[in-house]
Amino acid sequence: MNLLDVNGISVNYGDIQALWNISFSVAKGQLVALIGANGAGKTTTLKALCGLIPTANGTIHYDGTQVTGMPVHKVVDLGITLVPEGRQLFPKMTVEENLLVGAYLKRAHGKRQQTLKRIYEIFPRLEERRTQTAETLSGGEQQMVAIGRALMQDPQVIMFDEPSLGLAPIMVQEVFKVIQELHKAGLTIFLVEQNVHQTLKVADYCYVMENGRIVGQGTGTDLEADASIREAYLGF
Amino acid sequence: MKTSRGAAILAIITAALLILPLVMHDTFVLRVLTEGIMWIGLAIAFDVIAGYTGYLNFGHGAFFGIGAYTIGILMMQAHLPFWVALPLGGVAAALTALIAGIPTLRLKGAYFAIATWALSRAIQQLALNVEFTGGPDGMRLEAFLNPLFFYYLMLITVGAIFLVLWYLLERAPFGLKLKAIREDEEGAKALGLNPTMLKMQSFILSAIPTGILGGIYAYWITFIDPSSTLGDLVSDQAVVMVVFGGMGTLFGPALGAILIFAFKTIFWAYLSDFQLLYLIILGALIAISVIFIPNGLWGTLVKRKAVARPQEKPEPASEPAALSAVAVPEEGN
Amino acid sequence: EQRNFYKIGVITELSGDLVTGGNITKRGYDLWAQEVNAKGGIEVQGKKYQVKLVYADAQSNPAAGAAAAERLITQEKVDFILGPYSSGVTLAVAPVVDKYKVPMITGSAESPLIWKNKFKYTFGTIPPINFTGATSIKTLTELKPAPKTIAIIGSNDAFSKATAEAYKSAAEKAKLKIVKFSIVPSGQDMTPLLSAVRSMKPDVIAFGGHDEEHVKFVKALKQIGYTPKALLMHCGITDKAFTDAVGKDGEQIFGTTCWTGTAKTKSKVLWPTASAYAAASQKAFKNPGDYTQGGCSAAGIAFQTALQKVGAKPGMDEAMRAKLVQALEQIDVQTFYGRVKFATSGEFYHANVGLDPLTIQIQNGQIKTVGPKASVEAAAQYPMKEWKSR
Amino acid sequence: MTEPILKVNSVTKCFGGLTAVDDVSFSVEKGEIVGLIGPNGAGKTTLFNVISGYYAPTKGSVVFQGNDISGKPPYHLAGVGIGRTFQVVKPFAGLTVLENVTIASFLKHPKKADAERHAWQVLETTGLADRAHLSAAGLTLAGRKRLEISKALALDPSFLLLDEVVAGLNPTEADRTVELIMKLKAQGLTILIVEHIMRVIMNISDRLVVLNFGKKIAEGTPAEVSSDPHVVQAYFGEEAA
Amino acid sequence: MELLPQALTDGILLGGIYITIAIAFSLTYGVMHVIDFAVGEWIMFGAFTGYYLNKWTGLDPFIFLPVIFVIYFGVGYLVQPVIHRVLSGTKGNPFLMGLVFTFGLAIMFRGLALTAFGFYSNSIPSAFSEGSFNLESIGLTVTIPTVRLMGLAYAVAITLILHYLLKKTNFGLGVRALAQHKDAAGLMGVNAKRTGSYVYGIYVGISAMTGVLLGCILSIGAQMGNEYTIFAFFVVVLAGMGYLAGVPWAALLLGLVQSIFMIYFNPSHTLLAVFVILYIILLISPRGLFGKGV
Ligand SMILES: Nc1ncnc2c1ncn2[C@@H]1O[C@H](COP(=O)(O)OP(=O)(O)OP(=O)(O)O)[C@@H](O)[C@H]1O
Ligand SMILES: Nc1ncnc2c1ncn2[C@@H]1O[C@H](COP(=O)(O)OP(=O)(O)OP(=O)(O)O)[C@@H](O)[C@H]1O
Ligand SMILES: [Mg+2]
Ligand SMILES: [Mg+2]
Repeated sequence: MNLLDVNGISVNYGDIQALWNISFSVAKGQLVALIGANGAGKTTTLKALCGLIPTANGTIHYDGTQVTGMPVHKVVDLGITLVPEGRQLFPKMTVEENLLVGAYLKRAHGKRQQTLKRIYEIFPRLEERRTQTAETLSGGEQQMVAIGRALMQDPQVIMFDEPSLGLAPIMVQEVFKVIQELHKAGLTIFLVEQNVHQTLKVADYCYVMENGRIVGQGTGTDLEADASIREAYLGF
Repeated sequence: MKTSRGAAILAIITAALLILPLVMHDTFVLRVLTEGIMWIGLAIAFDVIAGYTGYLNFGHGAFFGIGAYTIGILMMQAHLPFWVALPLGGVAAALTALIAGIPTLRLKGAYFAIATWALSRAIQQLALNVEFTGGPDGMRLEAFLNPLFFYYLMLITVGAIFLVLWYLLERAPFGLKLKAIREDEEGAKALGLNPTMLKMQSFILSAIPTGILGGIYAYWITFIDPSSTLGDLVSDQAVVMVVFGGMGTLFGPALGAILIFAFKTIFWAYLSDFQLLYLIILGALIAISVIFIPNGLWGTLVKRKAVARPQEKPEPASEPAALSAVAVPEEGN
Repeated sequence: EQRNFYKIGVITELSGDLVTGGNITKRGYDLWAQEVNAKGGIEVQGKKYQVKLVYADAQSNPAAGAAAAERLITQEKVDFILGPYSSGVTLAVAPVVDKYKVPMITGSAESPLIWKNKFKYTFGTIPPINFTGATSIKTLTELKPAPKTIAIIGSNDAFSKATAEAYKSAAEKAKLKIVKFSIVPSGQDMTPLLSAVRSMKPDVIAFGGHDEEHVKFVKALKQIGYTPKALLMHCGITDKAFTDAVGKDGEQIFGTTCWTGTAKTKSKVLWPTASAYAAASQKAFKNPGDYTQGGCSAAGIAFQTALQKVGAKPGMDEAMRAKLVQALEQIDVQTFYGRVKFATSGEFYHANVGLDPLTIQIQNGQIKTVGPKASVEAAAQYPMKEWKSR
Repeated sequence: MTEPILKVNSVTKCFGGLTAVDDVSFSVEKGEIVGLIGPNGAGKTTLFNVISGYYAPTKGSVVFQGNDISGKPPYHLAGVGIGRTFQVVKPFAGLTVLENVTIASFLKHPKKADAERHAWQVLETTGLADRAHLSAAGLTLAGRKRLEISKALALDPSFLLLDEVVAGLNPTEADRTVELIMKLKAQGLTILIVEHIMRVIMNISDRLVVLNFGKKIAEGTPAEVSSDPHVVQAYFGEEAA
Repeated sequence: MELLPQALTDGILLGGIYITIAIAFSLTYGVMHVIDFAVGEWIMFGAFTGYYLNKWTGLDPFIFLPVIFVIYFGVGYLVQPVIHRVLSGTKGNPFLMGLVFTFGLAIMFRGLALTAFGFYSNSIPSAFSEGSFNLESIGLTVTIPTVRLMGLAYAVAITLILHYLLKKTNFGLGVRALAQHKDAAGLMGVNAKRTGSYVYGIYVGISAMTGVLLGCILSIGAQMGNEYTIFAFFVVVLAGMGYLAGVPWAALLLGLVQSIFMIYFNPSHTLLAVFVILYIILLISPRGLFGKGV
């Protein structure tokens, strides 16, 4: 059964059309990736999915509920969340406060102490820095907070927007490891990445995007075998 | 207005203003024009620090008042002739800017706005409390009520201010450097710009013409007191004119000054029974213009033209990777 | 210009900080014009001419005042001008009317500064505060048991400061001991200062300020629980709005003025008595009017009298206006407001020195004259009742 | 061998109780590209800020071309030939691309016309010339990163600090940036670069300096460093080993 | 020295007034990043509403405080979307636009008030403005006016309630998140529009209640707003803009400076002293007394 069903959505920024009739779906429990060049429209897709920007046409269904046009705070309440590009932390709040905001929603509020503990287990570094304000964290630390904050929402689907951006190799592995663990734990994951190598390795299914359109799809191995994809996205 | 057509229009307006008094002898109209021109000068001088440099000076009126009082004191107590006193008004304003700027220009955004406001209030209180300003009674200057003299003096002064500022801000590197400070002070440092210095220069550059205009005002109106010359009037009007006209340009504030002043004057002269309505309309006008023309009139007009120009296809922005918030269209519409 | 009515410019503060005072002057001028026109106009050489007021807002700003004068004179071609509420605006307007040789009477500005400048074309119906201030101090010193100490506070604006200084010099002359003399920034809460004053236990507290400050002052005194034997304010308290605002706390406060609605004046021009004027004002504005408003109406009467005297018809030329000024310098007329006579030399040049300053006190919500002796309506109530036992 | 162009002598930088850079020393020879790597939060950007004058070192000193420059303000350092980019790109958003670069050109070309001409040259080099008249705010991430480099280059620096100018770019874009960097090296520029993308940093650097928890843990050629067990453990993880 | 206890008391009570003026104002700045020039006008509207309610019903104005809060909460709730629109504009400088927008509002409100309420000053009578406490029984010559004490109590209560709301409730967490990053707050489930409206409503409501209080302690008038706007700004800047916990201290400091200056120095220099002190503090600590402003 598909948890997320996107059907022919388009998005415009003023006069510029950024997405053209995008359709795809994510089944429950899957790790689906979306790859594509800079400016292909990946971030735009994610924003449209969670209601941060309006769609011009098409529909988005989450778990059978029509979420098109729903404001973002309602969408996330349904159990779908985004770890945004550039982390977007609350800069003046401490690490711990940032995490606690994650449990703002009623449904997550009750078990927030437990979740917090779990997150500190996953990222011990955050526990060390729990009273430091987010703006003074290094890039990698910030990424950990962003992921932790999303987990605090107790979501069913997590969407990641380039989580490995600016991370040291060891952290990149770390992040991918976390993503895989979350996947194993039963979460549905929608991953947008530039780090195509790694992504194709972990993804169950993959969409390729170019100039606002989906131009290819398949399993990791399928795509890795595809010569044009290799050339365009794997480089070197 | 880079084109020669713009320059031509400007030249025609200037010429018209220069010969106007020769064909028209209405002293009231001359007075209104004199004041209108003064406001153009005040608005563009304000825009140097506010629009080009990004520091909203809510104490702009203090420079005006300092200029006015300098001329008043020098003429009435030191018995200096007007022409000697006038430049000293500019000097006094420059000194004030220097002393006030050292600490305040370290402040950012709202802090700067409010600190400068506090400073102007402090100067007003000072004028109320010392002897040589006449305290709350104010000060009367020798009446020299020659409308032509003041009209031409104002026209030439503001014309000169305009040219100097235009050269410095639009032609010379200085203006671009200020804009760099406005956009990102920290980043500008890496490019060899000394923000402290540039801000100070721009503050002083904004103060000098304001002080000189204050001096002319004092001699022209013949009476100055703390509440009228050191009050909020000049700052408030300058803000409104500049925002309405369009910040960070010279033509915008000039346009804003002309329109707001004209609106005000027409209301004042011919709809005098509706003064309170005037407040309501002015307030509403400001609020509405902020909503619908956030770039000001000039900014909006010029933008229109730019969009109409075909050769440049604007490239869409992508999200910055920083923590900075990028505005997103309203949810749900 | 040929007209069959007098076109009269009015420059006053209809907006800005001084809007309250400006509107009071407007009432005075309006009431005069209304009354004149109701009587068919001003009769000059057997013909009656209506009057028409043209307003120009001085916006509480001297520059706007000067521009207003220029406009009224050159564009509206007014015959003469009724002047601003505040001294500041008057000081900017006066040189302009001098330049164009158009006479102006202000019904309100009472800072001594104007008259020191000796503007030829500017007159005022309200005596300057340094002329009126002494009377009430004198009245107070005649009370039994005579007060011995006084604290004087003035707000830091031209008029209020002059008031405080007038009280100070009068107190010095009357040998009252001045335990405190302070000028305070306008509009501030004065409680701490009054706490300090309280510790000195002065018999009299005198205060010069504007309407809003009067209210604050009374409330502050009451809040700290100090009742001096006498509390002296100024003319502002004669406006009904003051008693409306402070209610019973206004009781027994003294004030300085030169006119009240019950003043014993007799006149042949327009209103026969002060109370007739007060009644007319009550009818028009639901407010009996205070001495500023009265002064403004009296300004109109002064013009009216001078016009009749020189036979100046509407559309006066410069020579006629010069004659009008001469006539003004000479008039000595009894009005509902009292005697109007402008000084022609000295520090009160062109200010009205025909009036007798009055000491008033608020008794049962009414303004009662309690001094000087010749004008007394009611005995002064003294010492003041404790705030608490009201 | 000549005197190194940059010497970092026992630099320590503390924020309150936190020591972000801890007693780090290394030097950069004229004409080389030195890569500065290390886990997130190791102190790389902080060190850049110290070298470029944004922070004064808590201890230690920075010597550039024989002069002690520690604590000198950034605009002074720009004047002596140090150009830098920012990890979080900072275009002057309200200005055009050309204006952005012209501002930097003023340093060596005080006349506006000269500065503009120079800015055009820089934009040609960095491949932004076709977007010169666009608002800087309208650039894509790749464009902005390139603009960062353009601004630093417009200073005509002898020494360039590049903070993650490749991060976030797709392989094609990344390749073009690497090309650009190599071209600059060929022109004689000395470069200190921070980057996490291994295939970039390993390829272009002559030497690497590795930071961890603010301390220098290794220094050497890419080959040496990548076989250093400390570095592998702290930075690359098992996989790259 | 005999006067010192009274000087301190007066200063603290005055400080209490400043707290009420500034605290909610600081909150809106912190959350919405708007410097509301109309703060004094909200106070003025509240004061007149209290005045008329008292006149019509004859009941003590303190009883109306909740009513006034509710009315003005509603007003603020409705006005906020417009301000939101101005601030989220992508053109121009939103900070400045917000400032100028509310500046326009303030002018308009002043004009409306002069039209509707006239130009006379007035006062709101209250049973509490009658009495005062005396501390002579404990050997201090200190008088505490009841109404001012009520003002201080109100200030403390508002401060505590706001503090509790922001720091201890989930709503407060959402508000703080919204203050720092609007999009991210949305992703956390915070309803930006509604939360913003609540905050602005709370601010307008508190300001209006403050107006009633000021009307009881001091005076009211259509042009009263400006002076309070100035003090609201100064307190908030002194506290560090948007730093709520700093407001009470900054307000008390300002009150004490005024009181001590009036009593021990030349009273006519009081405001000069206030401005100079504000100025000096900003020099030393550009982001307010505690360096924690945003
Ligand atoms: N706020 C905006 N206004 C105008 N255009 C925009 C805006 N945001 C994105 N775009 C444009 O929409 C297109 C898609 O951008 P998007 O950010 O979704 O790409 P992306 O695939 O996430 O790229 P990247 O890998 O650089 O993050 C791009 O051409 C971009 O320039
Ligand atoms: N202004 C500051 N105040 C307090 N701590 C800071 C400040 N700037 C940086 N830090 C801390 O110093 C450490 C080093 O940060 P720095 O930004 O230099 O790391 P980095 O090596 O550049 O990391 P990344 O690769 O993620 O960009 C981090 O732990 C960070 O939290
Ligand atoms: Mg993206
Ligand atoms: Mg870094």
